Amino acid sequence: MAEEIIYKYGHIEILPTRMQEYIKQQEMNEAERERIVKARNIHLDWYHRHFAYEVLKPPAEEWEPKA
Amino acid sequence: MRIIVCAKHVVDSTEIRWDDEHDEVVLRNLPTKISDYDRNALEAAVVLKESEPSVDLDVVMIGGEAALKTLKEAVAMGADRGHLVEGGWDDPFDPLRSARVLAKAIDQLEEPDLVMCGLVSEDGYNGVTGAALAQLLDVPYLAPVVGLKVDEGSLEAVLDVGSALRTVKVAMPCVVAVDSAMNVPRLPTVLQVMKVKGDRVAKMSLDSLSLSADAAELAHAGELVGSESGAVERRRVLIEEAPDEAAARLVEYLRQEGVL
Amino acid sequence: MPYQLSKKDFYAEPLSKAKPIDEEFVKEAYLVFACRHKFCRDICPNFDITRNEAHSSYGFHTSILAVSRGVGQLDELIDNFTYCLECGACELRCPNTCMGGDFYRRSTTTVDLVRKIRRDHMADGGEIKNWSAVKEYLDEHRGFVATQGDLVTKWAEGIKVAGDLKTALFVDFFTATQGTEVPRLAAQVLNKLGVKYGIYTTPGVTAPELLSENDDEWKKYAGENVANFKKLGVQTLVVMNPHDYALLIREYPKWFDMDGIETVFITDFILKKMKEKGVTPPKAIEGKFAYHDPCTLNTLVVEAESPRDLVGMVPGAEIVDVPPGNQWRYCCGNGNGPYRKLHEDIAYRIGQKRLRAAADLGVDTILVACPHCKDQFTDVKQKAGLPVEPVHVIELVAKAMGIEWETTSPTIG
Amino acid sequence: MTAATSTYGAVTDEVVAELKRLLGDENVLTDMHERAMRAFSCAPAPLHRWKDQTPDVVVLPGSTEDVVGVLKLANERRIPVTPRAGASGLADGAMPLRKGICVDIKRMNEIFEIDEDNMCATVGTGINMLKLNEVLEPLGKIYPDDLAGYANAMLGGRIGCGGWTLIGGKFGHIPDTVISMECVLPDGQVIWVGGGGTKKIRKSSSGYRLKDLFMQHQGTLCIATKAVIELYPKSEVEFAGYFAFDNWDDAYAALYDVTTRGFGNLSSAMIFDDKKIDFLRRDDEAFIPLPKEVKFVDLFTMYGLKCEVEPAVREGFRIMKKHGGRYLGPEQGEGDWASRHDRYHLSYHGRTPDGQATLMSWHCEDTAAYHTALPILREQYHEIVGRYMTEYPGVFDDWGIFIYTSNPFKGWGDYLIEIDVGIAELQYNDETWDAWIRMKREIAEAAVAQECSVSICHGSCREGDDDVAMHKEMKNGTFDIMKKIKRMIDPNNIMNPGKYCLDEAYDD
Repeated sequence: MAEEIIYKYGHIEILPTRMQEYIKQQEMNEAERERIVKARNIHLDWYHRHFAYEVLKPPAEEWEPKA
Repeated sequence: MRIIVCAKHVVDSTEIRWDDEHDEVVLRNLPTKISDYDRNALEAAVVLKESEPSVDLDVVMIGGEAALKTLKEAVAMGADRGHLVEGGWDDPFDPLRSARVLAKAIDQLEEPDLVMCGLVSEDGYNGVTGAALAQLLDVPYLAPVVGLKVDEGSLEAVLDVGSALRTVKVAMPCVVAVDSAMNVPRLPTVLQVMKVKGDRVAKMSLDSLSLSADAAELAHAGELVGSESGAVERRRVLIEEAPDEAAARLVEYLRQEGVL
Repeated sequence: MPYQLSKKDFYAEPLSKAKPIDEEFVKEAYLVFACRHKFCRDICPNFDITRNEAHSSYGFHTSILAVSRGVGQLDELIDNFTYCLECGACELRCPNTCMGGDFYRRSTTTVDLVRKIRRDHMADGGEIKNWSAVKEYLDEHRGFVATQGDLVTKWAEGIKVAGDLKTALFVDFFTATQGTEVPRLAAQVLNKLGVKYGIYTTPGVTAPELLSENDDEWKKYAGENVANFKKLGVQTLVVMNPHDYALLIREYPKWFDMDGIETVFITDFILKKMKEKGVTPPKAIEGKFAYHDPCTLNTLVVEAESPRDLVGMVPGAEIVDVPPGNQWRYCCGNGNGPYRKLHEDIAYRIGQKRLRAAADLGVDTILVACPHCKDQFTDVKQKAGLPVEPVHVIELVAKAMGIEWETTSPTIG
Repeated sequence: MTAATSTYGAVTDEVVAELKRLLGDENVLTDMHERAMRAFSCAPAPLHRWKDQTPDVVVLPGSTEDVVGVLKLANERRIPVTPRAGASGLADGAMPLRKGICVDIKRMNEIFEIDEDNMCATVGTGINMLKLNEVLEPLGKIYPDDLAGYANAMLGGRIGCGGWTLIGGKFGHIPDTVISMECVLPDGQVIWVGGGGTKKIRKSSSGYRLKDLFMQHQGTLCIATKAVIELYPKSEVEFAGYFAFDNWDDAYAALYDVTTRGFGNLSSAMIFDDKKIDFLRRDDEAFIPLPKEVKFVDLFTMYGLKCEVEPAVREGFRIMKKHGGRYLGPEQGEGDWASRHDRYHLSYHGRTPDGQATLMSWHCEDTAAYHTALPILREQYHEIVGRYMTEYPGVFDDWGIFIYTSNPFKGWGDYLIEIDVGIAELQYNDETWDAWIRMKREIAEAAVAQECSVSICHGSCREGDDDVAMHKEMKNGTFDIMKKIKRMIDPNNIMNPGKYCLDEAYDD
């Protein structure tokens, strides 16, 4: 089951119709979503630094960085 | 030169609290540490060692398993090694008994030129251990020491006798009790303490000192029959005046109370 | 910055020992229980000391779920709900928030939960151990409300306040009476920068403690504030105490329309003005400092940059930084509510651990951005004899701006 | 009457008073919520039977001496004891099946010694790995026990279940990274087991190798109180490469090639199968989008010195591309890999048959399998779970399969294969719980039929698994010896009774 999702303000979200019956969404605005994404990035960066000093980039011939 | 610092393992007195529910002083599970005054002694010894790297510095401590961490902290401050005399009793408040054990422990180690300790202990506050130790070791005793200088087998100590500073010179070996005014002890980092390896701290049993917990010389001087929280009276005085006048009133009041 | 909003309507319905736990709430409790990985546990500064997992977001939610399954009674749990600093680290670290909160539009709200359980318990006739100390504190603030005009401007005596309330300094009673140096110095820094501002004089009882006791009363004060902001034409609200800031950002928008009012934390505001006016503090303060992220800025609103950046403006000053992600694990021990009044002994140990960590960085001064952190650290430092002096970021900046201010920091002083 | 069936001693007021005397009032917890909280560990559990496995009392020992006191008392009174560390294990090790005393060791989290010269540390078993590594960070050292519960699991539990780590291909797993440990036996005897009779020696030829006996026992033999653990230099670089494949055969062949190539830096290699990718597409796209055409994904990770890893990564790319793998880019590698501890625990992942989000708990059935068994087990596991999904719609959900390297220090040979099942745990009743046990048993039996082991990382002491593991997998004498050892060390069957079918040790 690969689900349809919605893109909004640069965020990806579950289709609200999937959260109608058993478990419901709460009121949440754009600022709150920004806070969550920011916290996630802080957290993931932290994890990378935790296990090794540097995350190696793929070999240049294998991957063109997006402009 | 060899220095032995005697450091006491005590509970952190800032964390002792009265448990209203069970009506008791809670001493369990309190963080433990080196008695603050002994940290001054240790600091003074480490400073001597820093100026003269040939100084060999040992720390002796009495206590159970929990004292190991405290002893490691003492070593982390800059001692070469620590010796833990495994006590075998609970009551830490008998200075004569402590002195007898420490004297026996020091006998077992290579003879020191200088034995140092804090002027008093943070928990017992007797101020007796150092003097008793000097007597048992049959060496001179100097206290309260606020300055130290070592010179070719003799020691020059500055003693703070309240209204005056006196400088005294004695031949070593001797025992000095350090006043807290002498220095600000260094704080080893948590990591430095953890990095003190097990082989730098050795355990000594009472048996190995030809002592046992129930030997006559270690008999209880007295028995603890109770403790209660010391009453602290707080007064609230509210001064409601314009700032300038209030400040003057406050100063006057503090003078009256003998605070200023 | 637009306001944050993370509101669950079913929180409004009180829980009571007299009735079964509502199914919505059972699911709410289950959502944290079901993770079972308890990422909320080891990040909790309280758990770090007590090592009792009941005192964690996992513990709070699980105990409620247990009651819903017939194990124990709701009113037996209350003691557990005192072991929360309301720092928000657990709810941010919870995968339900951090990894999927934005996707599902539903996040873990432990701070709200703890406050709700406390007030529902008291509304149900229950008592909370040591709550009298909290009540006394709130009563003191209620008393201030009667005389507030005087108190909330007294700190500014001798300082020229020349502007109108378009830009309003929001100074609460705690800061106005116990953390006076922060608004005093901030106001003088703003004067030096040539920024015009007024002082908002009717903050009401802002203490987050009130949310654990009576949210209607809290809403009354907050509502009055919002009405006043609008009436007085406040456009920019410059907040001195991050406890207020977190409430203004997180709680106010749940109940009131904050459109048209920009809420800015003081460090952010000064930084912005310095940049706008191209001003760099003229006096160098050479030194290395630790910086403590207050939970109210870091975990609760995830704005950790401005105090750091402001320190960065001071020539010579350098932060030996512990990244904000690591600092999710720290609290000064005061917490963002009644914690220190309920658990003085644990608060002390948390503070000791934090200050000790700062000392291990080899600094003599820890910069803070919260008057409550400073208050707590000052106590802890004195009691524990640790060689690290707490200093507010604003004090450092004021000194660098040439404003005379005596500090006990060996480096800054 | 046998020891297994006779009545256990009750936790009376007198017992509680004695525990309080030993540990202090504040470390003996009798409130219902304190006990209820410690009824479960991490796996989907019978919530409808919560009361049946709530311990009678919880103790929080602070030292080896405290544990000795508690175990002596429990042994004397014949009271069941369940050790509890992080309680994030998926095999129910910390579930107190016979109630009694829960020994929660979280206070024993001291770091006693960091010995950089000999690259090891001595720690209390209540320590969490992430916290430990934060302390080690300034030294440039790391303890590489990297499990899904990295942020919350504790060393004692890791020893108890003989844990497995995500990067064990380079660093080894718990039996390799724990050098020695102090254990308290049920009669209060304290022993230290390691290489021979030493604490810091890794490999010795002295005597029986008892370290292995006191590891993976799930709390049925002792409580580990201290351990000496390996320190590694923190890696200069990490690399995680994700490659998309169109079909199983190519993904499987690429896994074989990359794991048998002989890399010294290969920390892990894995396959996400098609059902797993579908599952991840439900919502993990919130931060790691996967193109629609991706069916299977292979991952390899490398840690170590930059001068070693850089050329090795090139070789890894060559192997993956040879089998048709398409590199998914650094965002995928960085985002997914960094969130490896967190991303699977959202119970919103569950879906009802009509696509509604529902609350389901994550459960993994993990098997230790050799390479050639992987395709067979993959098909069988999906078939088993699919059958139960049809029979109990909305209760179970197939969350796909991971395959993972698991041989310590080398990529080949042994693999972990796990099928993850979403379970509507809140809706459990006796019937669905029973269905769940049957499903687990079928999965375990399928594994044993292929000469594989019931578990590689979580443990095989759960209801449903344990009888298959003990009676079928270990039928060639191993379980008989286990029973003899159990009875010898724990004559009163107080240590975590009910686990590993060890009650049978007391059937006279």
